[in-house]
Amino acid sequence: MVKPFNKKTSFDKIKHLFTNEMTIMYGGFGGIGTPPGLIDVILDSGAENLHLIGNDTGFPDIGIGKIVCAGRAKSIITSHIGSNPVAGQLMTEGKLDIEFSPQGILAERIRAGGVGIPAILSDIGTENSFIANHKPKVKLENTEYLIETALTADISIVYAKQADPYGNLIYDKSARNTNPLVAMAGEITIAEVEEIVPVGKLHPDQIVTPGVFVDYIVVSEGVNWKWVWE
Amino acid sequence: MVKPFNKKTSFDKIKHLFTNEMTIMYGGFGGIGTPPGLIDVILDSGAENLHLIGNDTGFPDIGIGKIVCAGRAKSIITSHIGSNPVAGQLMTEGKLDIEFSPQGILAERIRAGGVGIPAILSDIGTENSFIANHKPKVKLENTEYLIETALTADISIVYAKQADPYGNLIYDKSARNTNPLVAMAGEITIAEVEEIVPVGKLHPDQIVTPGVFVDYIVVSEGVNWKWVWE
Amino acid sequence: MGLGIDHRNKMAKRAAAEITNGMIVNLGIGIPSLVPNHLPDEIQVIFHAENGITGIGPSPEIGTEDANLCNAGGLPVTLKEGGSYCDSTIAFGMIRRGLLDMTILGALQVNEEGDLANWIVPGKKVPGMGGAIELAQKSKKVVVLMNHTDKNGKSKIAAKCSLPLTSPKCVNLIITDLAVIEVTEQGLLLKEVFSPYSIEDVIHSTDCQLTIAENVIWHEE
Amino acid sequence: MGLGIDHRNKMAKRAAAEITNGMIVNLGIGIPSLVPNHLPDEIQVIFHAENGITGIGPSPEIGTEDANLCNAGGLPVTLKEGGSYCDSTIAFGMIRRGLLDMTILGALQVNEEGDLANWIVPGKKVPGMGGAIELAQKSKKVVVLMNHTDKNGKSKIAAKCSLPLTSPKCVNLIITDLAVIEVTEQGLLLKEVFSPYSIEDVIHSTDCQLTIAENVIWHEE
Repeated sequence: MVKPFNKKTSFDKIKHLFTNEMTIMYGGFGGIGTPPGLIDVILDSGAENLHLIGNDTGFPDIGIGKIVCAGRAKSIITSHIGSNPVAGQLMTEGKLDIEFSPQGILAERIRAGGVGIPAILSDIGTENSFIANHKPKVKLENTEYLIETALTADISIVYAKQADPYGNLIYDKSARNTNPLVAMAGEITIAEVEEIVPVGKLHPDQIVTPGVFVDYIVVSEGVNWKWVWE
Repeated sequence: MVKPFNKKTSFDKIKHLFTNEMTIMYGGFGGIGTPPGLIDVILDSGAENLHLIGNDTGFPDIGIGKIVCAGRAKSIITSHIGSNPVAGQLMTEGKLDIEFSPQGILAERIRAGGVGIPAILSDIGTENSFIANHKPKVKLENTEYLIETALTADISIVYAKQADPYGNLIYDKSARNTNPLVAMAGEITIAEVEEIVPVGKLHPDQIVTPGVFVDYIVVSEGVNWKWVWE
Repeated sequence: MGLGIDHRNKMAKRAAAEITNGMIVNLGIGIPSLVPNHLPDEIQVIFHAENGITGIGPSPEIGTEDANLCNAGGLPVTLKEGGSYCDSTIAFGMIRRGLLDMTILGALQVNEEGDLANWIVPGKKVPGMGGAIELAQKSKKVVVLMNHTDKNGKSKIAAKCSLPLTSPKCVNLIITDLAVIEVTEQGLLLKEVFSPYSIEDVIHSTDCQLTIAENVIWHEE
Repeated sequence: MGLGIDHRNKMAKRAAAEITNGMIVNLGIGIPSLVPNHLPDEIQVIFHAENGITGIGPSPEIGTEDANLCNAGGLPVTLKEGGSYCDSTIAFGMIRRGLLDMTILGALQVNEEGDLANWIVPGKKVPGMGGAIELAQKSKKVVVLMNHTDKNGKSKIAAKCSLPLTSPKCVNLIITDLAVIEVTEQGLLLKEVFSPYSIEDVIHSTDCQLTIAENVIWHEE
């Protein structure tokens, strides 16, 4: 946790943070809400053999999909790769190790990491061998539950609508999705935002991510997602 | 879950919901944010042998303290009773069964109940025999964790600043505290609010509790908490 | 052989008829997304999306889309008055808490016990389960909209699913291009048939035992 | 024998000196709540409260209190510009996640290993642990502010705590009306003494071994 009271920086200045073999967690859902500028910074950084954690693999040219398609990822914990055929191809070729997690449980595992809970118990997919087989289990009052462990990352990247210099964040509509959870779960959290407003401008009841969870803020050059899921 | 699209009702009309032996969960922290009108309705209802769940036992004349002092509670799961000497006295006399839970873990257990997670693992108080002794435990990578089970209630009562007729809620400053968590964890959730505004008046990004978690809304006649903790 | 838009809308319209006033409903991608077009105006319903929307409205006019307002399938949507946004944990909290009255989704296979397979074709296609397990396992009613047969003419309704299951014993109603079939304790009950197909067509296209309802409803085109 | 306001402020002032720029700090009820009054203006610090406040400001002027803005002790506070509100799970998330640089709290007993007892006096007083376990167990630095002895003159610093522990091996620094004592791997290290007390007074009032620092600092009144 880096703690200046002005967390604004530039894409260039944070490029060195991304290094080989690190774990990167990204906000976003179907590419929407995945910080496009930070994805490009990761590509530029040259970092490879990355361990990724996030809702899905985006599209080949949108969201985390660009990292996956560039062959920079070694593993990913995710819930869905259907919109990025390259992810499936790399998996089939043995070049990308994918752990599938039910979507809501994945979100809870990220949140658990963010709030310092070691794991949650889950009754989701207990009868699905792909989900349940390699997970520790525990019996509670005659029902067996899966132990779904918390997830954290070396760096979390998120997209938000507005930040103040302290790193307080608010999100826009459904681009919120997994971003507030991912924001809490990084050792270092970087927020790409549409706008930085002066301290005091964000209403304290409306702040979704308190700035103590955020280390760096960069201003976005615009988003690149569009509507091409199907 | 009752689902009319206009959830506004009156204190009188919901009084019958409170019955003997039921589990009631209440929002609030040190009395602040515990719905005063709904506490009075519970008193009026005559319901007794209640099982309570909430952050603390308030003050003798504020918050859940009034229920406790009237001898209506049979048990309570809480983190602190220091501001209500009657709670301690009833406990000593064997008239009130108290389960102490670390404060943040209690909040997470309520949230877990609210979002349908059976339990969380915890490393809080593992070495504190009062916390750990009667709890199930599980070992994960050589560390033993407590299994802290989810909490739900027959009825949850919360205090909010504004509601719309759909039951969407926003909270005011630190009176938010445990209210959004409690709001999710009731089979029936009743919100006492300062004001009901027309549908569409609350900004959809700013709504903290989506109305699907709320069954009834009543307009408060004013709060009664003050600053007397010490 | 894909399904023409007419078949798709026929199925969506039939699914829409399952929705009653005040319900909270999640719609999967594909045919289920057409369901709102067939809802009568007097039905008030809350459409829910896993990415954090409660109260989805109609599709936006072309040119008025908001890049930050999409459903879980990534398609632009609008928000109804009274709707709200939340993060994914709260959206799935609603699902696991049992607040969803209905989920309408696609499937690769369904069997006579209501087992659902819709997330993987081993060795071929591995999209991942997304939120389907939670939706299938926790919604009060699960309605499947799918072709009756696959592109090779093989029945997608089978005695046992050959594909890995998403969730066992979760499907309540199957709506296909041929028929409407209920999953009951006693197995599959054929209740409705879409013209021009006959009861015999449905039986012929189904890879397991079907009980025929006393009064099969006939949907004319 | 209670502590006079001077003693209380002396202790709070010493605790304030532990706070450096940019820290996130949680203050317990009682003497710790006086700490902000002794912070130099140039120190920027974020005060955190378990009930969901990040960035507590000074106490409000009498008559301007807001009933809905209180700290975890139930006392009216204000919010600094840039502060925010959250629910209790997020407030404790900050604690468990290790974001708190320091927690300053009261105690009933502390022992030479830094074990903390501050939540129950069996058979007498059972306030409950509140958030103390989490704060003690997870904050980067735990500073205890307490009387050196109890009302019977018995040392509150002991070889072993006789009261049930809140959390073992968590206290880093003990500030009393007599002295400042650091908990080290080698046991308790007496570093500072408050006038008019002497090193011997402190040793005499302490129920376990104390190592005396090479240069004990003397705080004049």
